[in-house]
Amino acid sequence: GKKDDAKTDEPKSDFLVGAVYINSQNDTAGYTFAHHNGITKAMEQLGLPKENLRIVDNIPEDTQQVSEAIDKLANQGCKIIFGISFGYIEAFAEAAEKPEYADIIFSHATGYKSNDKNFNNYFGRIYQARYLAGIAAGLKSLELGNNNLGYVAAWGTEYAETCSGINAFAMGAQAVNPNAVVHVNKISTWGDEAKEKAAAEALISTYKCCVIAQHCDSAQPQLAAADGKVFGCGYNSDMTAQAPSAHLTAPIWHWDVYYKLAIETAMNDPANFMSTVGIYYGGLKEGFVDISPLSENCTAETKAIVDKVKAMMVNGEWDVFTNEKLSIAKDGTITKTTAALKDNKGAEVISADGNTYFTYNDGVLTAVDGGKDACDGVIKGSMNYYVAGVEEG
Amino acid sequence: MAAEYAIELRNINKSFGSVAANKNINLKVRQGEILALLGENGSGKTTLMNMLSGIYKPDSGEILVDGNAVSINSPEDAKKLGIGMVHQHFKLVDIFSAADNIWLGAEQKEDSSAKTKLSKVFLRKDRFSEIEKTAEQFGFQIDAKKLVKNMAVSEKQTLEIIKVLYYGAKTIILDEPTAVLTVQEIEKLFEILRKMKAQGHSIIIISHKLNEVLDISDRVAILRKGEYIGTVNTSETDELQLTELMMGKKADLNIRRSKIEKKQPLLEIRDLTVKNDEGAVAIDHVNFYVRGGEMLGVAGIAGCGQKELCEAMAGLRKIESGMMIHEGESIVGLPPQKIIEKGISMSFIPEDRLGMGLAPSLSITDNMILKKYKQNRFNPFIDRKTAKKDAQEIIKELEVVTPSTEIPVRRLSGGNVQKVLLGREIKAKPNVLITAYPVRGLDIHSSYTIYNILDDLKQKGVGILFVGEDLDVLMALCDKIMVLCHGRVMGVVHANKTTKEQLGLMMTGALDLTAAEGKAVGIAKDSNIKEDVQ
Amino acid sequence: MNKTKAPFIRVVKRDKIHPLLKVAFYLIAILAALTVGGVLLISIGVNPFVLYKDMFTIGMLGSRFAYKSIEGLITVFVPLLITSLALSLSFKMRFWNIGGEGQFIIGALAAATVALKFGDSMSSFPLLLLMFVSAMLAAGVFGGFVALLNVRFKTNETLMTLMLNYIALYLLRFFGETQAPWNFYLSDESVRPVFRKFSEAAFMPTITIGKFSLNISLLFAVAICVGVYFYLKKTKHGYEISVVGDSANTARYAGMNVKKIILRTMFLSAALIGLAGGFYVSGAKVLSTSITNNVGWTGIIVAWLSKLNTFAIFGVSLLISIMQYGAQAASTQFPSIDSNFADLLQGIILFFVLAADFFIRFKLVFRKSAEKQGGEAE
Amino acid sequence: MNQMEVFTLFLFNIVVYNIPLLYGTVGEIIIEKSGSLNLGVEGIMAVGAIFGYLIGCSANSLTVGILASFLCAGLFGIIFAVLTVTMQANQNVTGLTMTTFGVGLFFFIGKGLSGSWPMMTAYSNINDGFKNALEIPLLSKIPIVGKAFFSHNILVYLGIVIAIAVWFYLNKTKTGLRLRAVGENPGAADSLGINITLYKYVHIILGSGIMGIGGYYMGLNLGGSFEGSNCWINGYGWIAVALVIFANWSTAKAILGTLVFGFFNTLQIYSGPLANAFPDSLGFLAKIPPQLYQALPFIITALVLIFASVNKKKKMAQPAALGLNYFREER
Ligand SMILES: Nc1ncnc2c1ncn2[C@@H]1O[C@H](COP(=O)(O)OP(=O)(O)OP(=O)(O)O)[C@@H](O)[C@H]1O
Ligand SMILES: Nc1ncnc2c1ncn2[C@@H]1O[C@H](COP(=O)(O)OP(=O)(O)OP(=O)(O)O)[C@@H](O)[C@H]1O
Ligand SMILES: [Mg+2]
Ligand SMILES: [Mg+2]
Repeated sequence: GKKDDAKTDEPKSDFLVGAVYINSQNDTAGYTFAHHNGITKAMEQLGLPKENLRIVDNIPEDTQQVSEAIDKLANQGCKIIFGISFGYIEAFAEAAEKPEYADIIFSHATGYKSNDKNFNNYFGRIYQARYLAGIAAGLKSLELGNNNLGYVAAWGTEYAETCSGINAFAMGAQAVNPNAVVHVNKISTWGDEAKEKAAAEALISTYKCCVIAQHCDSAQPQLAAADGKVFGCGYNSDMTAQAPSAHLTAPIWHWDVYYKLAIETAMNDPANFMSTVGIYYGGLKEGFVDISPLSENCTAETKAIVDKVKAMMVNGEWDVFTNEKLSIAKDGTITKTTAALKDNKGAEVISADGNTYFTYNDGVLTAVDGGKDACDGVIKGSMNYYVAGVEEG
Repeated sequence: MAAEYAIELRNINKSFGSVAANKNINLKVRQGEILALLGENGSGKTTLMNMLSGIYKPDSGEILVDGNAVSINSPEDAKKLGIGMVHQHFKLVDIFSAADNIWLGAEQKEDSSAKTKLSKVFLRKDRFSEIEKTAEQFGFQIDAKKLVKNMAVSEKQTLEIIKVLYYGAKTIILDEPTAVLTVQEIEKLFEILRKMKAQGHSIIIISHKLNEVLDISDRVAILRKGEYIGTVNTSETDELQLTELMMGKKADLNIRRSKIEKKQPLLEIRDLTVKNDEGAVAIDHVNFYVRGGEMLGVAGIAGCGQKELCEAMAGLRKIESGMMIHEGESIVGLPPQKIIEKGISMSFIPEDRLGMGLAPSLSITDNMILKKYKQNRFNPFIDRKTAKKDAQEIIKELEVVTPSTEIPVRRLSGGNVQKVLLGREIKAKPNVLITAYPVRGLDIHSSYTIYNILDDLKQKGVGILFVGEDLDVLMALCDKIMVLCHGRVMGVVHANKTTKEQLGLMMTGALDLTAAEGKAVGIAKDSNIKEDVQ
Repeated sequence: MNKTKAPFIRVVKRDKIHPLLKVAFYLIAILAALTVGGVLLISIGVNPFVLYKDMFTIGMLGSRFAYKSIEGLITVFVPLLITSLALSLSFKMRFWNIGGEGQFIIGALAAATVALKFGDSMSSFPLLLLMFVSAMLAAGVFGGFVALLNVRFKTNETLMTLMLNYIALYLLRFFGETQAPWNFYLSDESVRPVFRKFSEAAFMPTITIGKFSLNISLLFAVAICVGVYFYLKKTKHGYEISVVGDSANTARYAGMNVKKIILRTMFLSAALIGLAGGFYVSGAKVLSTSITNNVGWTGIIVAWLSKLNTFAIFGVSLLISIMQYGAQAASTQFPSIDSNFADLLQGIILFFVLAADFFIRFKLVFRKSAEKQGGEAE
Repeated sequence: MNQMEVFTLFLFNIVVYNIPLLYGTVGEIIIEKSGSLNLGVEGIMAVGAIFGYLIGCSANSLTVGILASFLCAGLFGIIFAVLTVTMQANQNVTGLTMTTFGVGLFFFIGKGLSGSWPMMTAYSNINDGFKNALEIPLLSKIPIVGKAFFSHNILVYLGIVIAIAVWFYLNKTKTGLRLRAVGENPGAADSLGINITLYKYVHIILGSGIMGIGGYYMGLNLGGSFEGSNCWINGYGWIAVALVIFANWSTAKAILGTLVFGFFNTLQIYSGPLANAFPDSLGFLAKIPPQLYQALPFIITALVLIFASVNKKKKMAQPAALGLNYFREER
């Protein structure tokens, strides 16, 4: 009764947005939270009421269950449906092909599939933000005179996403502290907070790491860093609140940037969704990724350097995975050198001329087709090596 | 001055669903008397006593203890009122020692010096010796450290009685305490009961054995089909009258033994050796045979290998050495199923009655099919129609007290459970029937029914091995009696040519008739076993 | 003298209960549970009526794809039904198979192995047949292994099946997360590890009725339900199961090969669960590490709540499926309700149903009325 | 890198991260000894965790937190007691429902508060009380072992003390004897006037309470963060159920069982450090697939169980009436 009254009282847009979440919509941190936040923010900006967001949450990466979730959202009348987890890929690809869903747009985060009518994927250059975080961490390590950095990773080289993040962080740190070593402790699961904490503790106590960075959902590594009286770089949200004494900065997403674009297009011009939005891969430039404001644990010089490098990336002057390497002196002078990028086994993974990208294929280093243009594909999908200075274990 | 009656029951009613187990019962127990409670199986004796001990709650009626109306809501209440009961099925914790089983329910009493030594909170080592000491005061010898699971039945029984006494029961109820005891053990028990009576205890004892009832009790109260019939003074009654009161009609108390022509041996056992669960030799080079149309009784003190012998013949126990030949064919090593198919039927009524042979939670009908469900191998389905008919017939023929054929046997009274079991074995039309303790816990009437059924089977040419404990019955019913002592045959005698004394001597091993004859014992002249087989 | 009063309330076993009264008790329980849930819902600002309406109509009302709700419900219902039925087989034998999760996984994994290995070289029917047979065999052996340990060494089956649940899960994850040349479970398209989709021949066939497409696994599930009923009630095997469950000693005495029966039944139980896994994965067209959707656990609840009665299992698993599917469908529109709240609600309902069960089996006798009864009898 | 240090830390972590299992196991043993099979450990631990944490924080006292987790989990256990003991409901269903409900409740409250509730670090007494290691005089000075086993937070010691105390209680006291009788043969115990219902209620509550402390411990370990997407207990309740059998219903053996399980549970995180510290002898640790590490505790538990049943003809100490409801009038 009440609800219907409300509906008739004030005319609202009846455009419904659907979302399939991997965790709870009531999460207050982490991956699902970041997306949820992004969608709601975007809808607010577009003047869509909250009720127009329909959610099915806690859906594991199981094609059948995701399909059911999509059906439920379609049932509700959603016109665009977002899927935020990589493993939803098959269900989204299938749903997009169903004739009855032809008027629904399917948008899948982190994936690689799409079609030319109503199915795209979206992701961001979070490695750029990680590079910046690496700079902050590297400067901290110089300050402390300790070259050991720790990195708690849900996964390692299996996932290009984690792998490129670790590499970017390490390269950022090495730009200011060439002797920095990044120790990676991989826990091989996305959801085990106790392990995330224990892994951070192991890094702190066995390698005496002075900064703990992370690619996992919870703030546990930052809490461990605070307990261990060291520093840390969070992920996904500004974790200064959780670990004020430890946190430096965190690579974060501004998912709303994409969601606003996607929803707006779906609402106003759905027929041209693929030509307008298409496959989305935003970075610092688009404001899609960023780092959280540097905390008080960082010096003013750090901020200056980070801002400078950030500007370079925003301008398109320079990017991380290229044949150009930055060396940043303490006073903030930046030197660019051109050289091949080598992995931690000493093999060239980006040629010195910057035109050939490599990945390991069944253990053999293989050139990726496409020359320079292969860069994004490698970062998003096939990077499976650590750069020099990264140590697993 | 205490009231005249220790216990008074007035208008007690109790039903279980549609079964009225007790109807308007009035029963009085005097101070310091032994009252026997008599009644057919399922007449409601256990139910009535369970209401005194707080297990059940009467639907209506009044209970007076020492003249005061009381409400017994739990065993705890009963205990406080000085009522103790030894249950038909023992209530002991198997993995505990004797002492701990007693100690479990012991209250701390200020007045008893022996008990205050035992700590209130902790289990102390001296609890064993304390319990042994107290037991001695009551006139019992027990090994306080022995675990219940390692005890013989009589030991368990003793333990139950000590328990009741230890808690200071004034009124003691014993539900069929003698059903599983040997003659000697029964004697000992009765002595104790008399002593307790002298000390002022009131005792209610349930038993189906009339001679015992006449021996021990002062008065006998009789129940029939849940109703109270009356109480008579033991000195003024006899077996016949009691049976009549119980059954409500005249009864014939003679055991029939028909004489028929001998047939070839059906089952021949040669040099059989079998071990028990602990790995000790239980049956030691035993020879005997069972002829068609003949009933061979087996006498022996409890635990002399009877169980192992029966199990071996049914294929349930591994044979160490020896032969078992059924109609010329060896059955050694055959699975139980094959042995059943050959027409050898075994019914063993274990001490706890439900242990073997019946599935307690299944209905009577389903229990009927247990041993023959495999017949007609090509039909994957179970035939419940015939089974139901069988069940109905058995209920009728053996007068099983039950509301329907679909009741789980667990719900039946002890005696009726057994009738179901035996009825089924007979229905299987065996050619050799091995039956052990078939009347354990059965009322007189049912026992005689069973005897007659066995005799009928014999007349039809069935060979019967009857393992029994009551020598009078063995001598009256069987043609020959084989006596076992510690797993060895002490001899086979003709039932009409022996005496109880002779059997008694053989049972204790004092008399060995096998040695006297100096020839291969237990081998039939017309054996089916060719010597070259050996 | 010691005088105790009769307790105010006494619990007495009921003999019989009118079926209508029984239904009434369950309804009251569910209503009470919904009321408690309703209070919680109001406390977080959700209109319970709207939520409940959508929940019990599994979100079909006013939807243009209502038939999809039925399709979805079936995909939840079928595995739950088969798993609960299968569990009831072993529970009837008092064999505590809590390994439904693991057996489901192994079944799905076996079916997927066949689908991925032979999917391109075989036609649909023989391929599906092979998939399901191997799902049953693999899961059957997986469960039978526990039974074997149990009959040989008396190894505790509860713990073994529990451990095997985890072991199966990590085995599945190993295949799903390890990139290696041998790993044909993974898709070649994706560099990031993701399970490979089956080829079309391995898809579960559907019967199309208008827009609605009926997953034929439902027909099999119903057939299995009827089959299990006959198996338990009418066949010798079923009879053996109940005897062994009641008393293994008696079974031995009756000439039953108890070890064989335990092995056979556990094999069958696990094989059926494996089949459910095979059905599921063939319907989903691809493996996943969350493939069980907790069906091994929910199945235990269903089997016991139904008191191992085959037809009750059908009803209860349908109800639970509706609840689970419906709760999710209904909660899409309420931002404050996530799937955890649905669990909370399901817990409350189950608690109340369990309590109702008590009033169905027992009745309470109050002191006053008992005395009155006694008085009348006089 | 100092080899011994890595090794010590490894041992230390085994204890710190797995003692919550001990609470769960000991609690379950108490309940099972009373004849009730409670599959709701996970849910009960979750309820103990969340309420213990919230109440403890409100009072800013670790002691209050411990008591509150004990009491709240105990109170929650009453649901199990009422349903299975008084109402004769099936224990499996009730236990599983306790888990569903308990974890649901955890999220309901936790997520409801997560925005407004500060982290544990904001509650100085709790934070310090939990994080400051209590060093046992003398023992903590022993190399390796001292740091690994005798320099822990208070809840580690409490867990071990409880396990030993419960062992003593079950085996050496009169009430313990009666409790065991209730679990073995309630009919016998009842006939002796032991109040079965009371015993079952008390011990279900007691056992649940102990589980609750374990849950609280896990919450503290995570810094009281509600932000994760998993429940704080994250499956440990189930492992506790398994450890009961592993420990053969002995709370003393449960300590050992917890450490054995913990060893393999911790190995994954330490495989890298250990392999790096001891490249010659333990280098292989780094090559083992992570899923095997995750499965290892379960594989080992299963293997130990098989070996135990193959080798020893020893009887399992499982209470004879475990899982069976007792109704006096039932034959
Ligand atoms: N708990 C119970 N539930 C259902 N029926 C019962 C129960 N206890 C007894 N009965 C029924 O009540 C009747 C009386 O049983 P009871 O055990 O009192 O007989 P009894 O006289 O002791 O017989 P027996 O000499 O064989 O031991 C029987 O029909 C029995 O089936
Ligand atoms: N069923 C039997 N089993 C074992 N030994 C027996 C059996 N019957 C008789 N005997 C033994 O054989 C001896 C011969 O006894 P006797 O001739 O009196 O018996 P019988 O009745 O002729 O025997 P049968 O039944 O074989 O003709 C007996 O003293 C007894 O030891
Ligand atoms: Mg009786
Ligand atoms: Mg919702």
